[in-house]
Amino acid sequence: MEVRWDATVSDNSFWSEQGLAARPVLEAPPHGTVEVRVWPFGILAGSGVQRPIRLGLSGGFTLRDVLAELKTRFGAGFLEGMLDEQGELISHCRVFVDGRMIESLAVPVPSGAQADVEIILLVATEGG
Amino acid sequence: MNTATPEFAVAADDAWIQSSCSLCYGSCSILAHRVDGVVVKIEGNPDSVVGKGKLCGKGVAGIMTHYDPNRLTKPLRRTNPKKGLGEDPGWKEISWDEALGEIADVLRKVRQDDPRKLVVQRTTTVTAGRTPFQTFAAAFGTPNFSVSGGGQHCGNGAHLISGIMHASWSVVPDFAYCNYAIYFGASKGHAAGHASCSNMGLAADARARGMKMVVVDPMANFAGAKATEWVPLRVGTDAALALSMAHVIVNELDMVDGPYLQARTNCPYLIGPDKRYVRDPESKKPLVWDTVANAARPFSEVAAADMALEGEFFANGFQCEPAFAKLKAHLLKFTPEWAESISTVPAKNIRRLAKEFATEARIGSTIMVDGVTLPYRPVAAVAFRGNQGHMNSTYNFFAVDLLNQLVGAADVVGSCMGFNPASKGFPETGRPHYVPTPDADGLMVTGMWMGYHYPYPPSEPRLPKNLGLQDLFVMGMTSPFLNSIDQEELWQTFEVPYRPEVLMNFGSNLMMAIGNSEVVAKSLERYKFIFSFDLFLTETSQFADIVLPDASYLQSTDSRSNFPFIFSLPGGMGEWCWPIRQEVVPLDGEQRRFAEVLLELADRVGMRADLNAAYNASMNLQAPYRLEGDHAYTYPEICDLELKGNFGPQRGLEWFKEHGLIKWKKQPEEVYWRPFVDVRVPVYWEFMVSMWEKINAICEPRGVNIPQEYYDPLPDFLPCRSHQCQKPGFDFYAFYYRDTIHTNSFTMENPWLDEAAELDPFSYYVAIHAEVGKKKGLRDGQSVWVESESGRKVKGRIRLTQAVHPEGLGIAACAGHWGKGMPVAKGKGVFFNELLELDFAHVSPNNLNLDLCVKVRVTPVEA
Amino acid sequence: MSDSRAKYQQMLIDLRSDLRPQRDWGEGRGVLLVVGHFFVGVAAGGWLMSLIFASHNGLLLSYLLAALGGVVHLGFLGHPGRYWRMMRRVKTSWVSRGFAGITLFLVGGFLYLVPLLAPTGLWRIDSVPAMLGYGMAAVGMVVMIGYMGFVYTASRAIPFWNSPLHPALYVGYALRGGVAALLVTRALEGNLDQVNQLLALWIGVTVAVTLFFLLEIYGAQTSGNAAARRSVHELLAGRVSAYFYGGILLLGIALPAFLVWNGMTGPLSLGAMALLGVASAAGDFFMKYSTIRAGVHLPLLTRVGAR
Amino acid sequence: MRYGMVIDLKRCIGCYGCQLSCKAENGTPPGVFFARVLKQEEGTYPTVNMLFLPVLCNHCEDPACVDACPTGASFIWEDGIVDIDPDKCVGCRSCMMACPYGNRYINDKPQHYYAQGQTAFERLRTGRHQTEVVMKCNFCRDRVKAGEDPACVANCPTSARIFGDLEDSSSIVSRLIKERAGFTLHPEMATRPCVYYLPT
Repeated sequence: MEVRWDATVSDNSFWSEQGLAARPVLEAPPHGTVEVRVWPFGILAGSGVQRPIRLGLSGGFTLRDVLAELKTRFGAGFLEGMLDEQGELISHCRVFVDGRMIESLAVPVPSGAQADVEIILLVATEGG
Repeated sequence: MNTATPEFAVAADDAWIQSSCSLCYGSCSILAHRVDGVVVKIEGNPDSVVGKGKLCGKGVAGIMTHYDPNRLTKPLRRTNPKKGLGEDPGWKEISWDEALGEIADVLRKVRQDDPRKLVVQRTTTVTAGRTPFQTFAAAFGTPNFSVSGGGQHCGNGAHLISGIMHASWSVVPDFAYCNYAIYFGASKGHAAGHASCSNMGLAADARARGMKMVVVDPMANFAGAKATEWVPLRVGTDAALALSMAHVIVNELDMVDGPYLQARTNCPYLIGPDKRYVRDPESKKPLVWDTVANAARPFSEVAAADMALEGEFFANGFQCEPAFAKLKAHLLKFTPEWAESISTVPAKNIRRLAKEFATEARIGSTIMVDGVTLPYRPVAAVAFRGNQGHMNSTYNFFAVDLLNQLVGAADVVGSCMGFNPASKGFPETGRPHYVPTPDADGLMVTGMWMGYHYPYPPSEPRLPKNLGLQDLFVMGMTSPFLNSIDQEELWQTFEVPYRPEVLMNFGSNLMMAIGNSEVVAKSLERYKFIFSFDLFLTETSQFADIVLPDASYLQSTDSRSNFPFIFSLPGGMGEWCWPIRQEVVPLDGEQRRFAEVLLELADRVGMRADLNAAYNASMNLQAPYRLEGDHAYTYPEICDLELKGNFGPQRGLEWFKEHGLIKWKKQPEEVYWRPFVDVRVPVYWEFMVSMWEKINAICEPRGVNIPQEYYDPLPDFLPCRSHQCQKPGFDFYAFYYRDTIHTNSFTMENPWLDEAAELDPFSYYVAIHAEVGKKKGLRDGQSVWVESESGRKVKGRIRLTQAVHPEGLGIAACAGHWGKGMPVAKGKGVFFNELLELDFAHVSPNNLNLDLCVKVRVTPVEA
Repeated sequence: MSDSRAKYQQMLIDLRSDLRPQRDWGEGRGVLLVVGHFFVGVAAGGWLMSLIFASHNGLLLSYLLAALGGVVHLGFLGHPGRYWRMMRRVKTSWVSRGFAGITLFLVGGFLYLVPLLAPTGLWRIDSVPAMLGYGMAAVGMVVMIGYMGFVYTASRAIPFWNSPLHPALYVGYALRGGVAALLVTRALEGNLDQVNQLLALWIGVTVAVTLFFLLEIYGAQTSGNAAARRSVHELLAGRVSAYFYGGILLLGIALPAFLVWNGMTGPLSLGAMALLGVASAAGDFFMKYSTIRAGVHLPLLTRVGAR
Repeated sequence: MRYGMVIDLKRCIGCYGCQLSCKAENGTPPGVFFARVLKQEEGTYPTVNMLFLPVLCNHCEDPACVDACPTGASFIWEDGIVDIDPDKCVGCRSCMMACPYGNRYINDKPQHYYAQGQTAFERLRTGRHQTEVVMKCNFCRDRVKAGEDPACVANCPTSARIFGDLEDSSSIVSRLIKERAGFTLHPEMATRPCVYYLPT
């Protein structure tokens, strides 16, 4: 087989640059206890929980830890619809940490005395 | 511009306003000329990329829709509690306060009880309705969101597979460079649809340049009329033809783009006897055969050129073959002779078309565009609604795209391409930024999508919680089960724990949009409460409890009249463009804008904080332009934030109202992103194997048979139910096609468009082949009954023509209104959907697409 | 409303058809144009016959018919108040010429008739005004006899009318109408003078007219023009065939021919003579009416299709 | 100066954009079309062509309509545009019988599209047309005078219509007619149309 595809095209690293404002870099994990306020919206708010849910988490934790804490408090059913079989965020579950949209559970929750985590499930399907 | 009209010279108010059309979802950019408060002309906005200053007949005729005296001006409440076909609702005018108060009470109760009992449904015609209604549904907490027609008007197959294979909502030839296009049941560039006006211009330029166009279609109207070669075929057999062409290309001509298949598809992935990837035990990555190391290694560790495409290997304890070898063997059965017997296309033509396509692909060639050297494959096989509106929805579309994949004609110069699947965003802000990315298996995940679940990877089939069962049948997008005759049976079978109670309808005329009216009516009667935002009283709003008078597009403002950018921005080089919609004239009577009504409803229901959060998510609003807490933003304020967030603080709604749109240059790396982004597309749909197992594991114990052949990783030809009809006398395959002059059932009320359709030889007629018709003793213009096997029938007038397959019977558009609320539309054309059964047996068990072809017989109407 | 709705629907159907019938002349108010043409034709022919057969009453009747024809013509116009503009294009327009002819005839006829019928009046029959009037009326009469056929022949949109026989046919019909007018006049006068000459003239003119008509139909049918053939079809078996068979053949030829045969072979009653004239004239009306209504527009697509 | 139009049948897709944009520009009443689109199939199955033929007033050099008009209401401007002065038209319709292209219409009484009466648009745009007179396309002469293309040309999504000066041999219209063998409808009528078609 001839070697190509596409060797004739030089990858000019056009897509490897970070998007400008689109990819905010979150700061390094903090020390000490952070009060995490979780705001479930939409169908997640219907689970009978009081908004916001206040969690105390300490030292360099990620969003995954926040969700684990929620699971402990409210049971696995609470996370239903948020995570896929591999335990990752499904694409129509949107999570904002301090107003920034998060794409992976592995991101650290930023430092400060307080962090706001907003979660909403969007409608999955759409034709048209 | 009609500025020159002398009588306007003295007008006190004389303004040209930049906005967006809404006569179809193409949402082309317009200039509306307002003189003394009256809209006197609508023209295309030459400054915009969307439509490029041109409009189709529908767009220029929008004035008449706006000024239709049959439009609603006051909220109405029904006084007759009985709902049904032919029941007069006994409308009574009520105040907005009363209407919204009652609706909010209902919504509050149902939200407390179970928010999923609310079904939100919108028309596809108004693209700007998508975000507000979808966002409202998310905030409310219901997953039951549907577009009108349940996929009937466009297609689950077309969109989902365009997403899986091209990371966009639809595919088009790269008109500027393509030399040879094959259309399968598509009309891109010749009629309505995504980027319709822009595509019309681009396709015409391509024809003028000499692009050869082969149109595979049972009827030669629109695209077929402009074809260099029309290839008529038996309705619903596209896959047979496409697979046979693939067979010729692979097995007879051996003209595939090997390096492309190695580097950009999963063709080299080793497939085991269980039809699945053979994976590396540690990394779980699919293995390929490294021809240099002579060993199986994870795909990510082997140079593409070293990956074997053929041969039998032993890896990880399994006898295995590369996916391409599987495909090659699989294709052997689709000989042109076999395909001729299925599709009626002569075998020698199939061989010729395959050869022309593969030859024109110029495999291995490159071209320079704007200083960047790129792969050049100037052929495209494209499909759309007609192709995949069948039981075999998935494979009909997949098989056509396979042709592109085989010769490497996918998202490179001149090839079949998705609309703008990669955008680096506005240079000053880098927004909106999206690009396809690889998943763990190296396969492509789209960067932007209309629904919030991406087409790939598919979600896990589960015991359904959605009324449409798309969470079980995960290849489905929209679903006919919100209205099917067997919905209750299905919900019981699958233990759906709740039932729909409230329907929020935005402009959709579902009674005509999906299937036969009897069954749809029953599904609507079951709702406890329906409220509907409408321009007119439609056949569907007759089932509503409250009807709300909507504003027209000329009275509305939207920060996104379109969807960025995979929906209606033309593909290919040129410019990115974000146009807005803004009001040209004020509201009449008590009409209100739907987006603002939704905000008030959210306040009345007490879910403003949820709605704000949902808007943040759906519009991707980032600080400092996000909605905070439960603050009661107005809709223009939300629009302002979205625009500032995307285009900088100085470019809010006011800036856009003045400028109408913003645009910037596309770069070759965005348009032809394929060589620069390391993703593969699945030519072998391995995911279907486990998908079937999971779906079957849920269905089989419940007595629901899901044929495994619909879930094979490689495409096949699977016949429609109509192909199995043996009933004597039923010898036509009736099919529906889109008319260039009409959008769904909506534009039928526009008297200018109605007039044009009256002049058209086909719009309001039943097209059948002239000789066949004459043999049956049918005359041109004669009134006939078209009757389905199950006895459903519609009346229409015959048009005898040479331009249709002898077994085909073509009916245009979504016509045949019977309601009084749209008097211009009433009685015009033929109501095709009345022939369609609406049940599980008539949908694809793979993607829930309702089959649109029906075996019918034609009998004269007795005088 | 419903009337204009029906008209609109018909318009759309017509526009959709390859061979679009013309409906502007001959349908609705357009029938006034046919009536006007009919009156003017009979008037011109009647004037000629009356001069030949020296019938004062015939001249008067012809004059009144011409005046009536003129008025009826105006009734057809969308803007009759602008009638005075209609002589502006005599160089090219047959309508203009016809309008000039009628005007000339009406003025001239007036100048000639007044002293003829009222000898005690303002000017005498041998005065200059009367002589001038005689001449003007004669010229007007010639124009009126001749122009109508050319109006149709010049209508290039309607191939059926384009035949060069059309003017000759209209001349023939004017003469036949003139004979008919005189027959009626004589019948009303109770005057049987020269009746056999009149009947012989009727036969001669009728034979000529019928021959022209058959030739025209044959020509249209064999011209290769689809629109012309459709017109023939409309006439013989289509929309206007009832007028063709009932109006032209039965009323205009068979019935008068029977009466003429009776008159030639025996005495002709005054009533029969009047009936002959009226039936013959009515036949002429239906001939005009049906050929006008059988008009079909030249199709636009054939040329492209032939390429 | 002689204005003319070229319609490229290869580009035209029969979308009715010209017909409708003309209606919007000129506010023509129901049943009146200064621009129309005809469709005709040619050939027999399976070698069938569907021809889309947009038609309009041909603005002939030797217009039969002008010759037939008794009042001078139909006339030719110095730029070659054939027009109708509604103040001079008596409504005799002779021009309609003379035009071999069937592109003249009588506006015989006040009309409107909806049963309820005229819309605000129609009051302003349709209402300005005189009734009981013949009307037709005048190449949007007001637009042309202002330096714009006729509405149908400006709007055509496939750029199938090109407007320009036929007397200028270097104009795009002249060049296209020459290079692509432009033809007119019914040349045998010797009207010398200024609307040319380019073959498919």
